[in-house]
Amino acid sequence: MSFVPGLFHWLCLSTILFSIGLYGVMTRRNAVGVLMSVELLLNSAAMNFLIFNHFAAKPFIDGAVMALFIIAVAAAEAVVAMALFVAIFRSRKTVDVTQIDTLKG
Amino acid sequence: MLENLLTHSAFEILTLSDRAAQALAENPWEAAGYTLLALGGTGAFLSLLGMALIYVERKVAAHFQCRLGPMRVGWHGMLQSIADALKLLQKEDIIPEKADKLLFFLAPVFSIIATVLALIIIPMSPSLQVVDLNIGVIFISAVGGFGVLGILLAGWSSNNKWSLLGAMRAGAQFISYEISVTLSLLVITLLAGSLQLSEIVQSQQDGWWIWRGHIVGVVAFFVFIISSTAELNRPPFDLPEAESELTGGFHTEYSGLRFSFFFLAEFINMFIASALGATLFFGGWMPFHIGGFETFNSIMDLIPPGLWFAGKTAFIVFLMMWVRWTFPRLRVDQLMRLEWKFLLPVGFINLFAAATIVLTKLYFFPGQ
Amino acid sequence: MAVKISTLEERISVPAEGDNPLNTQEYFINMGPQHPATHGVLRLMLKLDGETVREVIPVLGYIHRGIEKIGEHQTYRQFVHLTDRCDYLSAMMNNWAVSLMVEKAMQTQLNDRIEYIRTIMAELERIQSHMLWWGVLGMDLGAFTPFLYGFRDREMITDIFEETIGCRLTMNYIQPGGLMDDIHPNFVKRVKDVIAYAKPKIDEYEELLSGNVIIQERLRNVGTITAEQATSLGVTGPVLRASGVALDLRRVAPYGAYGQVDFEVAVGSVGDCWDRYWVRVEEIRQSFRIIEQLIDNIPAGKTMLSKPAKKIILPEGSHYAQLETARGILGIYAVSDGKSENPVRIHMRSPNYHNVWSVDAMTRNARIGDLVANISSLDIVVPDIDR
Amino acid sequence: MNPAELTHTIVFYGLALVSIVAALLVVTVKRIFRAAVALATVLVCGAGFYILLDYDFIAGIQLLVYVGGIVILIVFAVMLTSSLEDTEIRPSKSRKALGIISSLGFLATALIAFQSTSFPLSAPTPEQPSDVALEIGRKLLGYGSDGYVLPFEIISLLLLSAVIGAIVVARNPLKKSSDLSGQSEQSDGSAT
Repeated sequence: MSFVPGLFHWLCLSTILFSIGLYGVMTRRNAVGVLMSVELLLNSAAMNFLIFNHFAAKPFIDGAVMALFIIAVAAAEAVVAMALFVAIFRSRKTVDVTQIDTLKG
Repeated sequence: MLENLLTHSAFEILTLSDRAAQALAENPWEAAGYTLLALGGTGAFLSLLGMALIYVERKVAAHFQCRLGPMRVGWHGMLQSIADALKLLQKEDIIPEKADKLLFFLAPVFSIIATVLALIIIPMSPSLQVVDLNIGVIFISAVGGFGVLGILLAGWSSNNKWSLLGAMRAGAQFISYEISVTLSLLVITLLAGSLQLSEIVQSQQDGWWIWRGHIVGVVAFFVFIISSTAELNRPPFDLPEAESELTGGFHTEYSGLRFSFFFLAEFINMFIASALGATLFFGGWMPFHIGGFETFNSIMDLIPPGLWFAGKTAFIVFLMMWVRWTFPRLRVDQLMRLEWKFLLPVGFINLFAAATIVLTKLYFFPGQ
Repeated sequence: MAVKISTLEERISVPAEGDNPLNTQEYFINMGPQHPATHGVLRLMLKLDGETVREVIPVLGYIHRGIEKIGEHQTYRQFVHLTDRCDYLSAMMNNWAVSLMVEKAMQTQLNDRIEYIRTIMAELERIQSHMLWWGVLGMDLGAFTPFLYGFRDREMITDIFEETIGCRLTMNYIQPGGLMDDIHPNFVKRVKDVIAYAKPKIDEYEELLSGNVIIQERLRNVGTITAEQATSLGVTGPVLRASGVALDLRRVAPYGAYGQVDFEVAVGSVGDCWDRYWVRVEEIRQSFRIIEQLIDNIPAGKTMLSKPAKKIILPEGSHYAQLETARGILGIYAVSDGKSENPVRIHMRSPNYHNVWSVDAMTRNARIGDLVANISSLDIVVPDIDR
Repeated sequence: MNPAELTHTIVFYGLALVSIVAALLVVTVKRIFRAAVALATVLVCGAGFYILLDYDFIAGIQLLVYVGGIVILIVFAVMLTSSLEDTEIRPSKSRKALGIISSLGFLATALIAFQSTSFPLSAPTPEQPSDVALEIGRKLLGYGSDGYVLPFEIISLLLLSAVIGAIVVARNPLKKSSDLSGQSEQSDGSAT
């Protein structure tokens, strides 16, 4: 097995980043922290598209287009999330996700 | 002769990092040496450029205000900037007790890194361009984000409400005006048909875009110069550091060397914005050409390209200083109104007009 | 009506109005005592909601030197030069206010020479004060250049003062019963030179600042106070006149030579920062007009009615006199027991102290940038607030 | 191993190390603002990875949108919702264990899957489109079997609705009408 980064190395990298993001989503209490972890997830997903495009579909560019779409979706998500956090913070004086539980029965 | 010498030595310094990359495989020590040399050279270049700009700013300001400015240190105060730099370096480095020390340390570094990254892709003459990225235009607006990140970090980590206010203003201002800058960059990208800065310069062989692009070029230039002044936090858009409102804003708590980093970054950024404006709208190092008039063009070619570049950049730098020492500052809501209700619609309409010009090939001088 | 006096701590600790969960968090921030926009050691507590100012609470006393208390242990002549240290930009008018009070109490009649010179000096002082203010306004709004323009022209006037008086800032020139000394032989010529030089400069000022779009945006409809608000707050001077009240003691109750000259009282209509700007610029012009009428006909005569050594003992009772300084009405109130040279009690009704309280009414629900413009348009001199 | 390959390998592992450490910081650091800085580092490293994969244009867009836009937005959210002294309370042990188990489980599953799958790799030196940005533009605006004009339009609608929604949510409904103009300007300033 060579150390020169090939498909497997790249996939390992993006999977590690993805699982770190997953850990963050599950353990972060601050809503902004959760948002950051979600950004990690999206980033590694976009990276996966590019990796597969690079190694498995070289003459085509569709993976890059998908990565662009992911970046756009991430931007939209960040905008809405930030607005929501600010609104929640105004009413609850906290953005701790464990305390925002009004809907809990 | 002098220009060639200057170009050559600057080129030598700035290409050291390339040589380091080449030497990496054969001899790591050589590579490390080149890297160190490149870092030192870049640092020296940055501080010299910064000090020169500071000197010019002080002289321009002085003459706008009916006074002489620095006169004592060296001939006409030429060495004043060096004296000031030495003074700044000797100052006590104060870190507020309750500051977030790590981020407080990182903030000026972010600012200066953004500046260096932007500086390396400016084509200063046909030979003097450190990196010629094929996404140059996108790159240069992307690295601006680091600079504002540095400002936000500085404002936050100082643990000072005035600094925080300044940082919030800087962030809002940057995000807003980034749109207008990008729109006017897109106009030139459309006209030149490339994102690469060297190709944009080449595309202006038959005439600079500011007049070959009709009114579109002029409008794009004004949108660019207004919004890049706003991005640079220079008056009349210096709200993030408004000294009479926020007592210095994001850099209130900084002193000594760290403050000088912000200061230097600000001045170099002004140079970069002016150089970018010169490159995109006034042809960069391209001499004044009129498509078809070969004799005239060859006379113009006698002036070396580096001088053309320097002259155009100096002109825009002077324009910015002129505005700075004449205009008062806007208010926060007026700043936002200017962007969202005026510059943004103008930018969009201008982009459509540029697309029309490109499609119909209605350039001022069609060229060959 | 009983007034409830609340301490600063009480006002800061007031919880956000109502219990509505959607209220934003308001926070307090100190503007000053070390802040470039407060022109000295004025401290303003700001209640902010983001960039919006909800309340301004001036906190005074950082430069209090007990001048009124010291005055109880000094003769009137000695007290004159303490007044220089209050509103140092209208130093001569402060001197004149004390002198006016003493002369009114003693029922002294002055000759025309003294009155003319006093009036010219006061108007020169007013011009240099307004010029300085003009420059500072520019600097507060972010334009540094006007500051140096203002200072450049103001220097000419302070040079005249230096020639005659020997001082540039704290004059101590107008004394009870006359003037400290006669005017310098060059005085008339120098004043004429200044008029010839500085009158066109006012147009230059207007070109540099008044016509500027940003200045108009920053000043128009900013910090508006109505005539009712202004009068109920006890505001005087250009700030009051900008709100449309034509109260100028030089016209309403003439003192000095003001009864003999022709000038107009600049009055605004809206009461915003722009009106206050315009009123002051117009006052510079009117002051030049007054000086022009007086400078050629200064009559001959003594400049001091009596020798300085003579004791001044005011009749028993309370005495009051007021005049118009560059910032508004300055009143001097003294109580004498009729026996000693010292007053039993002396009090100054200083214009800045009364003007500064209007900053809250002006700035509610405006931005921080507007607050700076408002403070600047009030033209406060902090030592005069605290005394 | 030729020099270019060596450089490529060194840069890859260096960037990978930095980005994994920074990603760990993003999810564990107690001060939320520092996490934002770490996130910026991860995203910059991401741009580096894209350059290694020969997608310079995407790398530029990544820097422009992520670092210039999203990170700054997140920093804004942090500034608006917490203060400098705020440190996050550590997650409870059970939650932490759950997080570790699920993320490690995912990691293991995915790695085993990668090992056992043989991907159809393209030719070792396939021809790359000469101008990636141009090609992406063609794809985005092309219709037919290989065009993305419909998703492109939907994305732009999504962005527009996100901006409008953000303004509506962030603006304070209780403000008097006199303050509203400034307020909405501020929120659209930060919502783009």
